[in-house]
Amino acid sequence: MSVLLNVTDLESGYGLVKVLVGVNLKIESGKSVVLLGVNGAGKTTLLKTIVGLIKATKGKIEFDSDDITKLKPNKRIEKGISYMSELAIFPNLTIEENLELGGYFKDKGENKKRMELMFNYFPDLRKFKNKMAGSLSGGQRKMLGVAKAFMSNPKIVIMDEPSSGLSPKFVKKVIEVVKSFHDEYKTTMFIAEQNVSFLDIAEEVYVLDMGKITFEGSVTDLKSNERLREAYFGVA
Amino acid sequence: MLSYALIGGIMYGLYFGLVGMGLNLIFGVMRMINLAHGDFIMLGAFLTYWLYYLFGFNPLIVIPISIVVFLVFGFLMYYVFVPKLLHSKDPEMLSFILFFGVSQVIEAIIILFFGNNQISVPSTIFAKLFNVSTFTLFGNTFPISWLVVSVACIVAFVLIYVYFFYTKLGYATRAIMANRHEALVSGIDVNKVSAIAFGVGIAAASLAGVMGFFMIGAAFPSMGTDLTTISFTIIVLGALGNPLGTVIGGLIYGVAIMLMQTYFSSWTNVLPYLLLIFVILIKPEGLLGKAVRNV
Amino acid sequence: MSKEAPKYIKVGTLYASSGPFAKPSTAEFKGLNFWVHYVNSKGGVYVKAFHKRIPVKLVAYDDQSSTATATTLYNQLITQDHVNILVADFGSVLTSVAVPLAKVHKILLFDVTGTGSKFFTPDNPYIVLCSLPTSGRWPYTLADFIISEKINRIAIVYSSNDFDQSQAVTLHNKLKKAGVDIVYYHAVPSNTSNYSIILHNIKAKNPNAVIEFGYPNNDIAFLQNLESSGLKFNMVFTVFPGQLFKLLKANVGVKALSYGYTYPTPPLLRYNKVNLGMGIDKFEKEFEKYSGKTPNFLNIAGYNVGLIIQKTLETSKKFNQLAFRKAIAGFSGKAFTLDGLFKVNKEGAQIGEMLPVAQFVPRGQGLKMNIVYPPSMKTAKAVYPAP
Amino acid sequence: MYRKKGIIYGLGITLLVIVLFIFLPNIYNNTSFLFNLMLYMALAEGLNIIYGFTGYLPFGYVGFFGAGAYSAALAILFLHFPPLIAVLVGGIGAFLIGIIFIPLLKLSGAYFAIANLAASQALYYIVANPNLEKITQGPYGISLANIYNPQVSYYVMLSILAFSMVTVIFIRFSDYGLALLSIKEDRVSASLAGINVPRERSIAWGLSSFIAGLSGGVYAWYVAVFYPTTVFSLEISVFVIVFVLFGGIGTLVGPLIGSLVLYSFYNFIGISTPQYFQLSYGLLIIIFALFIPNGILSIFEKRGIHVP
Amino acid sequence: MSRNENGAILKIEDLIKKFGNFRALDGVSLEVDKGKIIGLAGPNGSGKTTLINVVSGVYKSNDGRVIFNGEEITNIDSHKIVHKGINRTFQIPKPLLGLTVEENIRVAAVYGAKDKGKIEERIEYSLSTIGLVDLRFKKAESLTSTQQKLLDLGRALATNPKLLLVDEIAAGLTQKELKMIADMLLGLKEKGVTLMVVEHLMGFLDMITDEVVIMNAGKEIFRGSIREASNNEEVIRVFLGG
Ligand SMILES: Nc1ncnc2c1ncn2[C@@H]1O[C@H](COP(=O)(O)OP(=O)(O)OP(=O)(O)O)[C@@H](O)[C@H]1O
Ligand SMILES: Nc1ncnc2c1ncn2[C@@H]1O[C@H](COP(=O)(O)OP(=O)(O)OP(=O)(O)O)[C@@H](O)[C@H]1O
Ligand SMILES: [Mg+2]
Ligand SMILES: [Mg+2]
Repeated sequence: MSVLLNVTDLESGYGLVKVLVGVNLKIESGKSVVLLGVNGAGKTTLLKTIVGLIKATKGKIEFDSDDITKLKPNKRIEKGISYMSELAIFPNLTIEENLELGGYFKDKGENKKRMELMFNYFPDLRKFKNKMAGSLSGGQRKMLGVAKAFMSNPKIVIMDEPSSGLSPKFVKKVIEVVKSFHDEYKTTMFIAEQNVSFLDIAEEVYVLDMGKITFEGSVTDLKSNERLREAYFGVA
Repeated sequence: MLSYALIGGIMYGLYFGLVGMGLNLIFGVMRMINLAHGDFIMLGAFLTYWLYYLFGFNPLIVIPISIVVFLVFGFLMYYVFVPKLLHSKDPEMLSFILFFGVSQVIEAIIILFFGNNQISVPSTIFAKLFNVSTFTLFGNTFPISWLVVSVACIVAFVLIYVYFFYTKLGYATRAIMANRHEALVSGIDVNKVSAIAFGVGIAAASLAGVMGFFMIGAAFPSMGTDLTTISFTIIVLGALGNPLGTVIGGLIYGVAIMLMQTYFSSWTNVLPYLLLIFVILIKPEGLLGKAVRNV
Repeated sequence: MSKEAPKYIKVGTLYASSGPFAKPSTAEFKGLNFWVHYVNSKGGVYVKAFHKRIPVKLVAYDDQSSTATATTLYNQLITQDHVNILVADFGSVLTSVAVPLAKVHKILLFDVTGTGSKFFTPDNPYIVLCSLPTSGRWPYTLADFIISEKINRIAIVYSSNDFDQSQAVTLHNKLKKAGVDIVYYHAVPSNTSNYSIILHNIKAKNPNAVIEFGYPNNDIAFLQNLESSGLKFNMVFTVFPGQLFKLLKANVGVKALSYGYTYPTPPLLRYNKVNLGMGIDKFEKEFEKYSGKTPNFLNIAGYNVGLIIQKTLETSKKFNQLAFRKAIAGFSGKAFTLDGLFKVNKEGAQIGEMLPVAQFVPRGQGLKMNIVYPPSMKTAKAVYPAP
Repeated sequence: MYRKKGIIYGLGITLLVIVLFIFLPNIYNNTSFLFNLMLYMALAEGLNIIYGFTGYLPFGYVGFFGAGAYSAALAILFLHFPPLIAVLVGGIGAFLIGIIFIPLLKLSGAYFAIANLAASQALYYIVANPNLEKITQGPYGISLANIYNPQVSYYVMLSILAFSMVTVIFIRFSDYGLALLSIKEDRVSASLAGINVPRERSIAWGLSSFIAGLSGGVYAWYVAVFYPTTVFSLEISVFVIVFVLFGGIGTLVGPLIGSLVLYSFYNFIGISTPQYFQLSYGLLIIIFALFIPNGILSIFEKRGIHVP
Repeated sequence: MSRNENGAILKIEDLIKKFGNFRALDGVSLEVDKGKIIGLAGPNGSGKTTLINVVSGVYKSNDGRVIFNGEEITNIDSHKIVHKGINRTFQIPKPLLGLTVEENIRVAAVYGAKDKGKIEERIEYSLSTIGLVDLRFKKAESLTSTQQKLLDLGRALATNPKLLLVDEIAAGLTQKELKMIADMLLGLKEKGVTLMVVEHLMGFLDMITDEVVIMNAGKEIFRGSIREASNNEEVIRVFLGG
């Protein structure tokens, strides 16, 4: 299988503060990958650097065999990346408009179909579709963010904690969405997430610690590492 | 007298909607306070004046010229100033001083090159063109130039409306207004789209300058400050960041001014401001504004 | 005062390159400059106190029409530059801040066109108004004209500033006293630029004459709006066509000025029999040579103040400020310049000049100005009502 | 400890400023310039209180200045108050106007700035209305020529400047200042930290308007002749805001430096090359906004030098 | 299980909060017992955060009453509610971004507590409780969202609350971190603070309490033990999912 996203020796941070200190990862096309890491490990920073919201100070990011390290964010998105940030909404636009923007590159008809699909997963969004996204509850915003991320037809979907703040029922829904896109469109998934349920769909796991990848392997491998098992699965 | 003030006020108000339009677009999209807004109106007026005296161009011909010139100018100006500003801690406030500087420079250059003179084009220019000097509406007679200006304003509003709500570009523009960062990662070329919006804002201001002679009289290099102040009033009356609101704000302003001139002429100036304070205290987000939750 | 003659006579003044007063202020300044240029080309001005000619040096700053800036700059002229002669900037507003300063620093203020009546008080010898009468006196002849023509139903609209208000008040009182009906009497803000509604409201009162007192900007807007509104009145009077004829003509056109009335001032009024400085014909020639432009009234006002300064220095026995004031009192009522008779009262206010009433009538492609009042100066009968 | 040091430095700087302005007239006797410099410094500190610490940008700050000038002038003209008391009346007048404007504090960001601008314009047009000639003299201006006293009013201005500086020192190095900064950051979180947001910000607002009013009062006395346009000129607001931002907001020294540099520049360039002044002033401001966006003091901060 | 052994510290009666025509709280009634931790859960958009907003005075309710320690506090201003002894954290953290961690806490310690003594002590206590001692001189804007949530908690603690409303503080944490937070909340309970904890992770709630309230559409639909909840049909349908 071909490598879709290839990050080598990546360094970045905020001003003088270095957060990532040499991150390496290779994500193969069509895989579902989950990124683990304690709070403050640099997960958000890594994702932001990949989409270009933070400039890499060193290293290289290749996507679909192109070097995208120096590209502007919108150019990277155009190449087929869909990114869901932690607070991924346009507060002053309605939910419908938010979703339409998720499919910014697509034609209108396709947009409508996708939107319908998402409304079926998350009925609340249909109910409030003319409401300003800024008035939604925390969890509803997450639903909107997830739905938006799947509005276009990207090669890879990158999500920052899609399930945090969602009620268990909707965590399941999100997993369903991810699965169905993964199965149907072979969309590659790269998800920073702590919720154990996501590990069920993870074909590969990375653990980020202190700005470095400290573990790389399957869920089974992860479980066999005692320290990591305790940290991410709990003692029970 | 009442009907004259009302109808006249609506026409006057349409014009002031145009006066405020560009400022609001730029504020809405970039969160920048363009203190030089009035100076761009002034530039539009000077361009009209010179094209009229050098080549005898009718203001109607100047309209497309000024739109193109200032669209390009605004577009380039965006790249010089805005990205840098956006990197600062408080872009909104910094824009306030930056554009104060810009306004000083514009005014100074105009004075250096053209002197500090009051200029105007003959108010009868449209009367000559169309061979009628006045027109009558519900029994009230108005100068023909008012009709021309009103029509031009309405056309401008329709175009801006279409651009804003019915084109992909406008769509992207509104997304940037809503959340710049998020727009960036939705694949929108934020800088280009903003630069166009900036250009449109400046062009709208210049258009108000082209039409200015027929509604507010002569133009002069230092006229900008007052116009900027009035524009602020108008856009807040409607709602910051909402171009439709600006039209409403302009209409309220126009009608109010005309009514005051009719019944309490010496208090004319104070009214728009009292109106603004009143509106803003009962509905802080402006007449068309919407509140957004922050907890 | 110092016995030794100074190398230069330092004349200090301000002008406004920007802001609402820029146009008249720079014109006035140009006139003063011309005077300096002219006396210096003759080797300077004769100073009686030192019995010799001394060249004049002009020190001038730009106050940008702001009284706040002007305060600092007048101060600069007095305390830093130690000017010998202090000349005010154009108009009442920019002159006003100089009045207390001049008084405290005991320096005579040559007020050019600051016609506000409040400046002239018995306890202040340090001011003298040179080139215009105080504004309250301006409409004297206008009132007489209206009364003599038996025009009834008058509308007065004025900008709310000292200059226009005092005219409006004078006119109002004089007409009232003579039993003339005033059907409309309103102040509008000085920055009014749209008179359309006001004109319609005036029309609704059906007056026989409309008098508009304003600054140049007001007059321009008023006349423009009047023309494009299609309204007609029997008589329309505005202040500035008589002072800034070219500016008004350029902005409102010949048609809008036709049959309109105004106060004519030099060069529209032509005084050639003078005993101080040049007559108007000569001045026009010399000024054109100097600046390439034909002079307007404010150029003349600026030149005129130069003449008064010149005469002061020529006749003052001592070189100090109070002596200057005394010298002026000496030639007041005797000096006749291209601006008319120079005569000041005890408080320093100008009472010599008088402003007649003139009417523009079309001639060929242009306009001709007729003086229609007072009878002693009359060149033609007023065309009333306007066709 | 850090606070104590700050207060000591701050008071030291205040003393220095006082001594400087007492001696300066001996070397440079255009006191008008010195007076205006002090005036702008005091106004800048006053604006700093409300803008620098609570984040409300009072675009119409000049409204308080004008209100102060008129309150003082009317107290002299009608009540025949001695000038010193009249200056205080100016402060109180502006303070009362500030109280009337308190509801504006419910607004935020640009809305507040513009509403405040509107409020000051409204005030201006009311004062300048010819119908009120009997009270305010309308647009025809005020003359206090008979109490004109540029010497004494100079020192009164100096004491107002000192007062404004001490106020800022107190705010900057106290818990109250921290509370104001919290309000600036987030009103909801501030109130959940137990801060009575409406009260604390109103106090700052009141102080800020009081200082502008005092300055307006003493200005009226100092110039003796002024017009509504003089004391309500928007240019004053814009200047003060630019000065404060140029120096660095939320500090004691920033507004002083901003006023000193830009106002001097304004004057001297303005005097020597008026035709290019506006151009160079504008360019300077643009360059500064682009390259030193956080104010002059930020250059020191970056090098780790903390300026009070 | 007896509910009222210490009496209720907070009583909410028929509370209604409307946004336009939409009722985010639709007559919810609820009691919180003194000295306990109560879990509050429910589907997204069921009104949990809104409830906290109304109780803490950030929103004004349209109808109903809030009673704290026997005293009605409905719709009084936030800062007064804080002084009475209620505080909260935010689901979307709201630290004072431009201030340092310590300043964030200091301002709450100075202004938030009735008792003006021992300010420094309270600051240290809060800092160490939330575990941000090392970051005390960092600006709040440079913290991760999780750290910012903890800082919100720290500010709340500095005001000496008797009742603490915690809104989804555990979202996005690893299992190990969850355990730490749970211990911290239990520690607060030991110190006598009553807590209402909004959380979606039943496993987390299980660590700190055995009683939960489940809301749906602005109303309480269930109150009882976590085990009962996970067997309740309606709870499964609207909240846990099949
Ligand atoms: N804007 C910022 N300025 C300075 N430092 C920052 C900024 N944002 C984050 N950091 C620091 O970078 C580090 C990594 O942050 P990041 O948000 O990437 O962590 P994370 O793994 O996503 O954590 P979480 O699970 O809490 O979301 C943290 O130590 C944080 O303090
Ligand atoms: N300011 C507001 N304007 C309009 N609607 C609002 C506002 N605040 C909340 N709502 C609506 O009220 C409902 C309840 O919101 P709330 O935030 O209380 O939910 P929640 O139970 O906390 O959900 P979550 O678990 O997702 O955080 C939602 O439908 C939300 O859209
Ligand atoms: Mg993160
Ligand atoms: Mg919530």
